[in-house]
Amino acid sequence: MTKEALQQLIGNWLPELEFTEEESQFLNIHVSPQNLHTLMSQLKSNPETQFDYLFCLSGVDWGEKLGIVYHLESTSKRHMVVVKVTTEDRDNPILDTVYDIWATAEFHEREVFDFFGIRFNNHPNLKRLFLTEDWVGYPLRKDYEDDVNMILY
Amino acid sequence: MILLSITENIHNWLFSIMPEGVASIVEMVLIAVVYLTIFAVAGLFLVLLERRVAAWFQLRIGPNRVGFQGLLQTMADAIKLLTKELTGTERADKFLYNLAPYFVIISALMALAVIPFTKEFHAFDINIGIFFLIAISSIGVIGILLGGWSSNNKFALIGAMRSGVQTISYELSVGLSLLTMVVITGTLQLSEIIEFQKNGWLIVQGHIPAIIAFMVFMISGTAETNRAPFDMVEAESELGAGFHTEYSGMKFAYFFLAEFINMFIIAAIATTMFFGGWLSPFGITESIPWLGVFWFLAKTMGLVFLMMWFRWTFPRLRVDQLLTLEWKYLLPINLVNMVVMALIVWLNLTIRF
Amino acid sequence: METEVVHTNFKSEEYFINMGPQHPATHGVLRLLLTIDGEIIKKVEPDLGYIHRSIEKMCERDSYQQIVHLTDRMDYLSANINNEAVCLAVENALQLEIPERVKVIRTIIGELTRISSHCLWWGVMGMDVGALTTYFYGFRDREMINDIMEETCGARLTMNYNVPGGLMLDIHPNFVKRVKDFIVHFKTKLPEYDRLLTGNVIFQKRTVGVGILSKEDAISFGASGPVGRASGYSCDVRKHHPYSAIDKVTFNEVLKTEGDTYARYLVRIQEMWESLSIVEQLIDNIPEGEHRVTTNAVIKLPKGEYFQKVETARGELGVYIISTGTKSPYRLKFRSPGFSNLSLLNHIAVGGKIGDLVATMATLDLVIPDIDR
Amino acid sequence: MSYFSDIYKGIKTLLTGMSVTGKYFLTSRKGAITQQYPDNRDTLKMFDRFRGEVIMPHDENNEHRCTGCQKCEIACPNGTIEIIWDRGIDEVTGKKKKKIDQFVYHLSMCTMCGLCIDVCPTDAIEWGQNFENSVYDRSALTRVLNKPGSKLMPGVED
Repeated sequence: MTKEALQQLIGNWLPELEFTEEESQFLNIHVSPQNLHTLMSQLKSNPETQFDYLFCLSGVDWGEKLGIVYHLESTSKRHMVVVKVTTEDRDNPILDTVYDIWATAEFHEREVFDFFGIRFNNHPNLKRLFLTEDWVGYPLRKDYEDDVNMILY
Repeated sequence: MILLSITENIHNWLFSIMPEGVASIVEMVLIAVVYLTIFAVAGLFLVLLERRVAAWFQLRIGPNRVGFQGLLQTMADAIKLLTKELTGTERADKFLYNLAPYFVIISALMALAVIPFTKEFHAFDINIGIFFLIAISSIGVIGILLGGWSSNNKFALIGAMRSGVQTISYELSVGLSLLTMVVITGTLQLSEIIEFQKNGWLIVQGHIPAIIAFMVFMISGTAETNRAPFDMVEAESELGAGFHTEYSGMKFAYFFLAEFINMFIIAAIATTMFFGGWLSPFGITESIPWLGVFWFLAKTMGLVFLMMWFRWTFPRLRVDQLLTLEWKYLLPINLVNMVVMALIVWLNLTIRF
Repeated sequence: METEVVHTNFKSEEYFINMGPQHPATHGVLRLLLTIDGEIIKKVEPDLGYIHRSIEKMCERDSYQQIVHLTDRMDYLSANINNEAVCLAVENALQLEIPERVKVIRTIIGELTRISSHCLWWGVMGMDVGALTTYFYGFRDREMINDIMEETCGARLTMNYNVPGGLMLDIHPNFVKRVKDFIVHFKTKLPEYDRLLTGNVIFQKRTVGVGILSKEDAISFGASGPVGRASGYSCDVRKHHPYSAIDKVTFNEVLKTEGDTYARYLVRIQEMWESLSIVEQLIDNIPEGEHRVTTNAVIKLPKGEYFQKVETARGELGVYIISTGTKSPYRLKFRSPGFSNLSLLNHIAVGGKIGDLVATMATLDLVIPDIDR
Repeated sequence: MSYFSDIYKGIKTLLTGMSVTGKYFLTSRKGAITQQYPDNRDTLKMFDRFRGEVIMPHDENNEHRCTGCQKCEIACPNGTIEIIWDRGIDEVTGKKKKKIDQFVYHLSMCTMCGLCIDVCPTDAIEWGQNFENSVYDRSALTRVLNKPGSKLMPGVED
């Protein structure tokens, strides 16, 4: 399916979706945190999209917002799409898990929690994956400061 | 011959200077000391042999630094192990923990007593020789169980439990395959079994069932000594080091040495039971009896090499497959084989020269 | 009441053991927290981070040339392919025209890297199931590739041979001859691998039917590379999103449907044959030309987001770059194949024995720096 | 019947495996793939591109080619290279010119990525093939690459 057809199709599901294509080779869908899970399960289960392969889940610190970028691919139809979700709450960011849709998200979300501090609702085992339990702060955030291992720009 | 006359002289001299009871006790102690020394050293050289053979299988060179061609390598290792600190776990059962290595090494050395190297070089020729061997060789597992259990380590415990399972199963095959051969010889005494083979080695006399029995014996013997492909007990990729995880220094060396002496014993039993012990092939050196030691050792080393070949070629079985192999394959084959052997003996179908 | 007493007396108890961080079967500093009942595995919980270096954070301060050398240290067994991924992402973003020669050399070296990685995996796989000799045979053949790499790239493991815009140096004059020698040598040795291990009855008993991963689960868990392909999931990036010179050659994507440990093993052995044939097709046809196009000393990617996938020896490596137009990326994420493959370990190892876990883990072919990054 | 064919096949595959190792055992004399490292030091030659350490070649007049442009220092991802420089008077032209005082190379921080050598405009530094880099004291890994009293080769401009 082409990008336009995808945009046409997915745009009908939820009215609030924003589509962008500039600065990226994929179709980007911006979704609000409330509708994230609905959209994702729709993307997976809809027979015309069938995005059954979540090949990348990255947390991004956009400065003011924290967000997650989902890269999805359909193994049968071979089209790709990028879903972006952001939250403005930097102190206590909470998003829905997509673990029940793609099992690989369990580890990826733990990684995001570890480095960005984004919590996931309904995640089965949300705890630090790489860092120790008593680690303070979330290292991949832009405002993270470490006096011992300083990163010089 | 010189050797034999020396033992004769010592025997006479001992009996001339002290009362008979004391003399025989002193003689036994002397023999024990000699045996222990010889086999402690022989065990070390077996370790060296294993390392060199493994290296040759694996396109390596192997230890060649200490002494000529690395001949003193394992001596140096043993001395190093002697000087090492004996560590242990905090809440280990100290008594059993310390006891276990001795159990293993003593049971291994005890079995050596009945092995006939030649007619004269045979420390303890009892009429239930094979029975004694089977009995003694199964004591060693108690040491392994104790060591694994008492060292308060889960990996060691798993290893020990596996060892128990393994030995209990394979004990049966070892015994039955030897019994198959006893059907031909009609005696349990090792020297008589060898005398019996003057008309042809038992593996020739018993032809097909004997070959099957030999194969079963080698498989279960390898399992009995906990060597690959049956090294479930140590299984370094699964359990780290298995039952001897927590042992260090000389205690570890005892376990290590016992493994190699056990390997020697299994090969020696096979030599005695299937390949005519000290008898030379076609009786070519019958007139020189002391060459029997050479023939015995040559045959044994051949079988030891076979076991090393197994070890460096095969992957390891899983613990349940180990039991499947024993109970589904080896045991039924063994039982049928024994009946076949009995029939062959009864119908006089054995091959004799 | 009485039955309950009996029950408590003979209750089988689950207990924990720590496999790793120092354990022969975990191939690095991976710690598995196993819940086992006797020998049966009830739960596997990986504990990661023992060599986490936060490469993604380091990338946020490095220039694009410098990022390439960090990727050597991720999946060190397919270092060249990792380099290639970053370089391709940067080149695509800059819309650089890369000479054909570079593409062909990159593909040859990438496939050689894959063979070398699979050789090491084969040796270690044998060692994990208890056949120690395989290790040396695998390393013998890997050593030849390492020598080729050393002569051309200057290093054996962390080559850093690709740079954005091409290759750091042209190939060594001996390169073609050595690669041809290797092809001849390896064609005689690969059947030996089969005779020594693949056909062995013990090995088959250990692997057939162990650790079964269905196709649906493979996709859901994001399995890629040989792990995914053994489950019948066609996930070869080289087929679906060809890069470099891979579209110039013909090769088969090895697919198996069983999804067990043995299938994963066979896929890798088959892949070595395929890689060998790719190298064979290309080695005589390296076009003449430049080995590098000049780029600015300071590379600034246009503002935007870039994603590049490549097929490493372990599976699909994704490089996701968010650029704001400065000399270093705003955010760089590596989608590493090992990370996703590790996440399915719990799913396929439960119910097996400790020996099964070890065999299964060996065929997942985990490289811990790849997971920890 | 499959019971017996299983046994037969099993034994056959085992013997095939043993024949492979057995063949290598017999040819082991010439087949060792390992190296007797400290013994073969004299014959051991590394490839000419081998990245052992960064060196700065000097010619017979004790002159090097480093102009002190510091491109390598910027290219290095790990801060391995530190160039201490000052302004000197060029002997030929009499103008003030940048000139290195010390080219400090921290081998302990070097990842052998080759970016410094790649970026050097005057080929002042190159790879040395020495791989025996272990020392007893960590400070010995910090080296000054330009020899004492050395100066810039005439005619080298960046």
